[in-house]
Amino acid sequence: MQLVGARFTAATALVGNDLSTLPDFPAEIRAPAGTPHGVSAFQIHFASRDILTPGDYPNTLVAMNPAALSAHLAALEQGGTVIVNEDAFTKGNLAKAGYEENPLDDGSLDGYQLFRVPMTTLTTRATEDVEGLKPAEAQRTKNIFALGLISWMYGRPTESTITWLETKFAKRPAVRDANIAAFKAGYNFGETTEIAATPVEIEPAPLEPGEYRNIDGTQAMAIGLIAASVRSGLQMFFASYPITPASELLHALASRGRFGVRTVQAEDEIAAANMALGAAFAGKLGVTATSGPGMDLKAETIGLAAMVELPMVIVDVQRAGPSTGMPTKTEQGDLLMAIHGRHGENPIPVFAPATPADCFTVAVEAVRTAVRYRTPVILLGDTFLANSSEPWRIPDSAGLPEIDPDFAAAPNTGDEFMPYLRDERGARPWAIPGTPGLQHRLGGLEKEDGSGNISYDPGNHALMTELRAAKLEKLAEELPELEVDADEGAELLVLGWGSTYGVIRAAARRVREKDVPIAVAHLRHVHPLPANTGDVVRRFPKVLVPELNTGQLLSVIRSEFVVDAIGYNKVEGLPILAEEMEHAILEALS
Amino acid sequence: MQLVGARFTAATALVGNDLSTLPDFPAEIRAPAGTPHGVSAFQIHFASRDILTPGDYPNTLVAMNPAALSAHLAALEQGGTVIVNEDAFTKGNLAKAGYEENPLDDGSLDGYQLFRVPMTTLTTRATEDVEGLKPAEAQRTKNIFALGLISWMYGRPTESTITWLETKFAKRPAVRDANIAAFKAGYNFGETTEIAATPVEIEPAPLEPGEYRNIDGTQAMAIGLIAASVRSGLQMFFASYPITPASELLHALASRGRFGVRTVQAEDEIAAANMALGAAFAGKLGVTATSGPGMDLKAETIGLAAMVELPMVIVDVQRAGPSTGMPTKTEQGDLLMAIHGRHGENPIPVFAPATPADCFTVAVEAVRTAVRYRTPVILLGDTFLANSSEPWRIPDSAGLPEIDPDFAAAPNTGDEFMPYLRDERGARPWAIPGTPGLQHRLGGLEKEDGSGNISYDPGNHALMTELRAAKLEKLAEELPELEVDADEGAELLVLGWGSTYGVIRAAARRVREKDVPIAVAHLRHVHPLPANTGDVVRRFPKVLVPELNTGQLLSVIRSEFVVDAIGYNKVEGLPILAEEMEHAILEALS
Amino acid sequence: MSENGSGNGAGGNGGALPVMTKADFQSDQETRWCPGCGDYAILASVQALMPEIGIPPERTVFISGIGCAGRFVYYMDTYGMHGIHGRAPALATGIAASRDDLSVWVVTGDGDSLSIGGNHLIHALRRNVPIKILLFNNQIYGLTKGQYSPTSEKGKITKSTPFGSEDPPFNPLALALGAEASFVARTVDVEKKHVAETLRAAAEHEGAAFVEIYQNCNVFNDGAFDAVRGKGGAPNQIRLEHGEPIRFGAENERGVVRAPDGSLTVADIDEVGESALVVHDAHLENQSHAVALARLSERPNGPTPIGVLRAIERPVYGAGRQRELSEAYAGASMSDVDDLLHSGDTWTVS
Amino acid sequence: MSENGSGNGAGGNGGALPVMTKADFQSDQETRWCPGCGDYAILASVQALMPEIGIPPERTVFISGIGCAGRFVYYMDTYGMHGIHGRAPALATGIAASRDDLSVWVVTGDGDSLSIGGNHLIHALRRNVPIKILLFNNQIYGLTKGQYSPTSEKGKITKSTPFGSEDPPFNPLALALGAEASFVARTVDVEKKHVAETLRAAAEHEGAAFVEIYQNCNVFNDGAFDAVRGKGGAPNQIRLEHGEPIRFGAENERGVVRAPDGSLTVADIDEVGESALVVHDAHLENQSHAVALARLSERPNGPTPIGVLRAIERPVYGAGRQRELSEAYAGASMSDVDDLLHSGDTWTVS
Ligand SMILES: Cc1ncc(C[n+]2csc(CCOP(=O)(O)OP(=O)(O)O)c2C)c(N)n1
Ligand SMILES: Cc1ncc(C[n+]2csc(CCOP(=O)(O)OP(=O)(O)O)c2C)c(N)n1
Ligand code: SF4
Ligand code: SF4
Ligand SMILES: [Mg+2]
Ligand SMILES: [Mg+2]
Repeated sequence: MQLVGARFTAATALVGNDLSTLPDFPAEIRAPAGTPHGVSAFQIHFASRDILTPGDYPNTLVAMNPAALSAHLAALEQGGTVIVNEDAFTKGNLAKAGYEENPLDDGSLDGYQLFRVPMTTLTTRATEDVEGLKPAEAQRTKNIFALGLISWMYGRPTESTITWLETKFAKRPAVRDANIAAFKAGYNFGETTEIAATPVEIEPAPLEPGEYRNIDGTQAMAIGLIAASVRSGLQMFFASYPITPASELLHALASRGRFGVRTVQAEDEIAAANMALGAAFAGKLGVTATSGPGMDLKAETIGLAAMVELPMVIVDVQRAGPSTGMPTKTEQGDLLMAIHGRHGENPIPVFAPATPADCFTVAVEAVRTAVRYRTPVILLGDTFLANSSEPWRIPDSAGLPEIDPDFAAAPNTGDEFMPYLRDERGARPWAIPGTPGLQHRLGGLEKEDGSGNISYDPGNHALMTELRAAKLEKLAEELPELEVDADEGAELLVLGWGSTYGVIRAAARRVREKDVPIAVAHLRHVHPLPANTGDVVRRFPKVLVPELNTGQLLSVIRSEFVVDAIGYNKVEGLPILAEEMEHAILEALS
Repeated sequence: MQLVGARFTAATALVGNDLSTLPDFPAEIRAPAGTPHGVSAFQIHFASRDILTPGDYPNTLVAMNPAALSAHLAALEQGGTVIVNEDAFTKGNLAKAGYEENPLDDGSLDGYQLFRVPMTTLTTRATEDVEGLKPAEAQRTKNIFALGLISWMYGRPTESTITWLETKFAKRPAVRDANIAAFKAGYNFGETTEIAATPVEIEPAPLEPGEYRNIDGTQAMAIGLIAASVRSGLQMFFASYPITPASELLHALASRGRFGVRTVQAEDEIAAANMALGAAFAGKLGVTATSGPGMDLKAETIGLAAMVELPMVIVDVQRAGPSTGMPTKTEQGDLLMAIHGRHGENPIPVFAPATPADCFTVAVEAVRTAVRYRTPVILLGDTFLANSSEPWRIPDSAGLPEIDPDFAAAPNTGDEFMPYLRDERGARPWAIPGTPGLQHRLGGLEKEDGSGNISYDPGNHALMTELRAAKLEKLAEELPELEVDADEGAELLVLGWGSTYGVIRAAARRVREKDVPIAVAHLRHVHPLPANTGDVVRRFPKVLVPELNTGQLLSVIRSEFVVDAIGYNKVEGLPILAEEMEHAILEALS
Repeated sequence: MSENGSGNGAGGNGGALPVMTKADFQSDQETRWCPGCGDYAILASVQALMPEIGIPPERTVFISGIGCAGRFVYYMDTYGMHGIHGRAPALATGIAASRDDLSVWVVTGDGDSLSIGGNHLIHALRRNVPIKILLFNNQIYGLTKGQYSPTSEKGKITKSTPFGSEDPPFNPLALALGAEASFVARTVDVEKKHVAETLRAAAEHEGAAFVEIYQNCNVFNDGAFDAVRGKGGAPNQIRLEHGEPIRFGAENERGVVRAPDGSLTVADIDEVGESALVVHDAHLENQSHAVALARLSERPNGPTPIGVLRAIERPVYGAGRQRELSEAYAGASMSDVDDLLHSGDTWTVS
Repeated sequence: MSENGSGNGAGGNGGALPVMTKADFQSDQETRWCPGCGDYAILASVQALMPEIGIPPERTVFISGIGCAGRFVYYMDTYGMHGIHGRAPALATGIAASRDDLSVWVVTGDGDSLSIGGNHLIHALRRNVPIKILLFNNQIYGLTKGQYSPTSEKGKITKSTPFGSEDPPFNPLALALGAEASFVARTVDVEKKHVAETLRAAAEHEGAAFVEIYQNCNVFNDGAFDAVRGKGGAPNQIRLEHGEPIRFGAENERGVVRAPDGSLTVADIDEVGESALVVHDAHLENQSHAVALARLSERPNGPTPIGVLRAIERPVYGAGRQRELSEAYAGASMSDVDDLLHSGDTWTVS
């Protein structure tokens, strides 16, 4: 693609052709096509042996000033990462570059992952203690700061770069120290402010005709929730407490006032969940979003939501590790917590989008399910899905499923209102404040079937436990069947869920190119499982479940269907590579 | 037993021989042997068709004044329930009854479940609005108040009793209303103040020689924790937030200053868990206790404890239902939450005592495991175990296992201290503040193997995830093997865990009396499972897993060993009855 | 009704009010508190007050946490939710911030709101969410059978503190003021008239209202408020009236004066003279006066201010904003969604 | 050292102190804050102060929550734990209440301690746990890339509030006072000497010390404290000295006087005269004076008090009790356990 410019020249800021001597830094760093001397921008192009997703080309534009941005943005792939030196976006520079509005603020970069970094200030400060450094030299270290930042984002080791700087500037101690300081400052800035890399989604499938855009998982989920809100007639109330990487969803929705989206930054995750639940009681679309640590905190409230049987959506953007872990890295470690992470018998649906764009579809589904079944629904995304992007054939909103709040308007038993009288799906009436005659009280104590009054009756507790579980059984029947893409005589089924979709598909293609028959299926509904899941897994002698955890879906499949499925598990905070997946498949077959 | 006194006579306060006409109240209510006229106490003796545990005789003494208590306490089974009219324990009455100290305060009732209820005040207040009621009549309703309270405790329906009162006092409206008011007041008092019934443990096994005492699960656990504290040289720091039924453990430990037990009533469960963890860091035996809703809240902190690998014990006294549920009832609904209820891969041991007395043994084991493996350990009790009691052959403290804190005292790598250098069990050094030269920092971010420094290295994360899991694998090997009590040619293994031990054993006896061969095994270590568990379950064509939930251990067994085990599940807030269990076993065999 | 919305449920309350009675607010559930519990008196006062306030049951919402106090919601024939322990203010915020046509009340206990729920309480007050928070302070944990609470006196002997509690209590009013509360008041369960007046003022206040109600738990903490409750306690009740000199006592013979350090103290009027009495001003922007009042008595053992300490106007959380958004939402159509879907750079594959 | 234990780690600190240097408190970890972050200055001051305080590194413990501020613990060569978000005061309570021979410090951010951690903060202060709480207030969420915090000004525009935040901030000192804090102070990151003095006072205080440190986040909230920070800000710093009349300004030409309603205001000395100046008393039992000071400036945009607002003696949580228990424990043997095992009614089966 035209992105790949002329080899970075000695003239350019970023230490020119010595770059080849920069060890352990597989990225080739190039000047954008037609860069003037004294380059003011550079682009990172990772060789495919490198990280994240196989054969993909995360493209990052580092723009040291507005001119550089205007000159090269067009060339950058949609959804790519734009890192700007915020300090350089002054009125003057903007004018020079022909910007009337500041592109960092006017939303024109919405399609990209934008990082505004005051590089001038930071490098100046980082180098101010270096003895005998000339201001000009200090300034020039900006790019090394950027290199440090990128090293963090793409998980490059730092030692070798530092040694390289040491040797390179051996004769000029001041410059050496300044560059090393700038490099570290850039790297640490990434860690300190929890900046995450933005992989771009792997090879897009052959494209069907239609209108396309590039979209990342965060934007897709935000738009999906908005579409569901408008479609349902339920105004959205989104309460959340910031946490990497889920904060991005809060940011994405906070500016959607046009669609009546009410966002609240709560005092903590417990409050956020309760606010969303309160809004649901009030007749709104209550949504909350967080990541692992916040999910722990929401557990008790989600349990209450399941008990009072109100619609609510909880988004968990999974991040790596237990406890604080590795906040900017990806993992699928929260599946079993989503299913079992509340005391008592507390079943609720758990959905997991397969690709960035799929976040749109699954978000709509989650809302629809929450409303139809009067239940909280957990949406399991992850860092990889949230940040990565893919070309998306824009759906026609007319095609969206109907979502009917079906508010209760009148008594349902003579002139009595029974808040726990259920419909054929097992869903109870949703009567909202303001509706005369339907006043009722909900709560976490076990309730009497029908009336919803407090009940300690043993039989009633057994019955209510059953009825709450029955809703999921009903849902399982309603879910789209699990589709299998199986070759003639396939011995092995590769069963995935969530963000491993792309790499499993890529690996399957590679395996098939070797004429090895296999079957692939992907779960977007992980709890309950689609009704035909058992039949599918039993059809194949071998079942391989690849996951970014130590085998969570695997344990569900084994216990549900008593099949001796095996897992392929990677717990490194990084997605699975196509090579790794391919190898695992062939391994499992041998 | 000598408890069973003469039939309650017409002379007695509690509506005398009309009792037989009291429907739906299976308890026979008897005057204690040798009760004077105008009985001032009565005892409840449940027919075995009734509740809780088969063939057992929960005995409850209701003492309306000190005299009654002194007269009849001796006759009451140890660990039984004593309900007293607190108002009547005045200096005067105490003297009359020959008490120098108030028995309600001097600990002489420690062996019993004591409920102090100001019955005089409450009945007076409950009946004060009744028109034309004579004070004497009002007073006499005290016993009906008590009947109401007992009706709550033993889950008797109320309607029929009320109808019965209505008919009985039809001609005396004032007395009727007063009695009904008193009855309801008693019943509601039980519900409002979360008073739980106290079943007595089922048929004790044939007794080996030795010294015995009666003990309930709460006391046994308290003493077990204390024994482990003294044995280990680790002073106990017990932080907890009150919740039914776990509060009792806090109460039991709060008075044990003699053993240096520091109890703190924290502001909430999150704080309690953090205080216990902080104390552990400081070199104490950190313990916290709660029930379901509190477990949800502790999840994030338990996850941190697992990450910083410090010893800590978390007691979960399981209660019935999701959310607030039925706080005074029993269930085993928290098993999967205990195992999976934290985000990310966060494995920690989960132990579950089998009987009230076993709470002692398992508490000691939990502490030992926490210390040996530097890990939080979850102790899963339940309402039934906590409140019920059994005769206990008092163990010799000399027989208790050694518990060695093995504090780090010196650098472990040259003159460096590596806080994450592991021993053969995979346990890391426990260096406590005050130890010169071993200063180090712990935290929830992923740590570098050995040094414990923050690390985002992919390989390191995979390794640490493995090492944390490896500790449990090692533990599994160290655990006592799962014992099977199998008959020749047994087709069915009944595999239980926790408080179902007694009823499974009782049912097994019944089945064997019918010459049906079966096998029984009971898990006291539910995570990890003892190393031989797989061999055991695979030995039998059929495996039946009885649980007070919808099949939680069952799912573990099925997924671990891919065996088509089936469950027997009861979710009524009550223990399984021997009849039910027997029936389920025969069912499974047919 | 101020511009920035009242959030006291009067929204859309135009036209003639339906005639309502106490009965309209009584649910069919049997009240299950202990006989003699202070909660009964409060319930009766609230049920009697509601028709006067004039907001119909269907537009009134009661939210509670866990505790004896929490049972309150079941007895009101309004919309209600018995939430989880300590989270009622957050639950109520979700309702009040998304619906400004409702009157939202929170009923909570001293453990529920000051122990586990402290964070949500202070944030709801800081935000000035339009909810009326009734703190039933019995200085004990009732439902869990009598452990001490953050309002129990230091040294309190309970099941969890057999040797006496080690920690000094909160002063709920002082804490609320420290959390920027715009309305702070106190009343006493059995003082029906005073409870009604105080809650009416709370209902009329725009924004968050915090009302501490001394509530006797006659089973686990009987008599905790005797010094200021009932006949015996009347002389110790310092009844605050905005604009009036602060005086009290059996013959109104005592009053409140300001010390040089800015604090308030009690004095005999004979000694200090009428003119020395501090005149109560509940509308002061600066909190110093209200705090001095809250600190006048740390425990309800002597002269204790009751009534409205502070009631100031400040922007109501969510008001306005929610209306804007609702209008925007009402205007949003699926075709706007299509615009959103097609926003940013798009390209066509044919 | 008072009888009830100091909890400032001096316990067992008898005899000659080892000679310590700043280096003894510097860990080998590279500091990773943004260049120019106010945290660097605070770290330097603390590392310099520690040897003076004289408690060796091994008896010093730093506990933090999550946030940029939370990284502090990694840079101190003491015992330390980087806990989870908002829970540091509870974690520290477990340490301080079980070990009175340690000096326990908490480092927290405005989000960590006032948003998610509010409840633990107010309870630690109420209990008067012997911990020193350093609140690095940068009025923003730094680590999560710049959302507003409970100390950000209303209308703050951030990623999470593109139309401006709706809620007014806490006044951290007022909240701490409302929560019964026995020691309340404020200082400014770059004022090395003042930071040292203030933290030394905190270290010497027995019980919980709460210190708000204005900390510049030059990346997400640069200049938030310019009005009171650095050269330009000096004239607005109202430096409180116990026992001294409160005056400030470039030429000390301004001072603080008390208004009739008990509140404090700023005045020109020329106009009001020396005698009218309020003399600062940090030891007043009653909080009115301290609260009036805390309320003197709601935002750091004008004259703002710094230094120690309040430092009073009250019983230290856990002190004494822990010692008793430790002695009891030291005396307890397995044979006591046997007695316990055999307590209550027992019988023998032979
Ligand atoms: C998460 C959680 N922790 C603890 C409890 C147990 N609990 C219920 S109410 C309560 C405190 C009751 O005291 P208060 O709030 O003062 O209400 P009161 O009963 O005195 O009216 C406690 C500790 C619970 N239900 N949930
Ligand atoms: C339970 C939980 N929720 C949210 C987060 C994400 N998080 C980390 S630090 C932080 C706030 C940081 O702000 P502050 O406390 O002011 O510290 P600063 O970075 O400004 O020093 C948040 C929201 C988390 N780590 N854990
Ligand atoms: S325990 Fe106390 S507060 Fe609860 S209902 Fe009874 S008297 Fe009222
Ligand atoms: S983000 Fe702000 S607070 Fe955090 S390190 Fe950078 S400058 Fe400091
Ligand atoms: Mg209370
Ligand atoms: Mg901050």
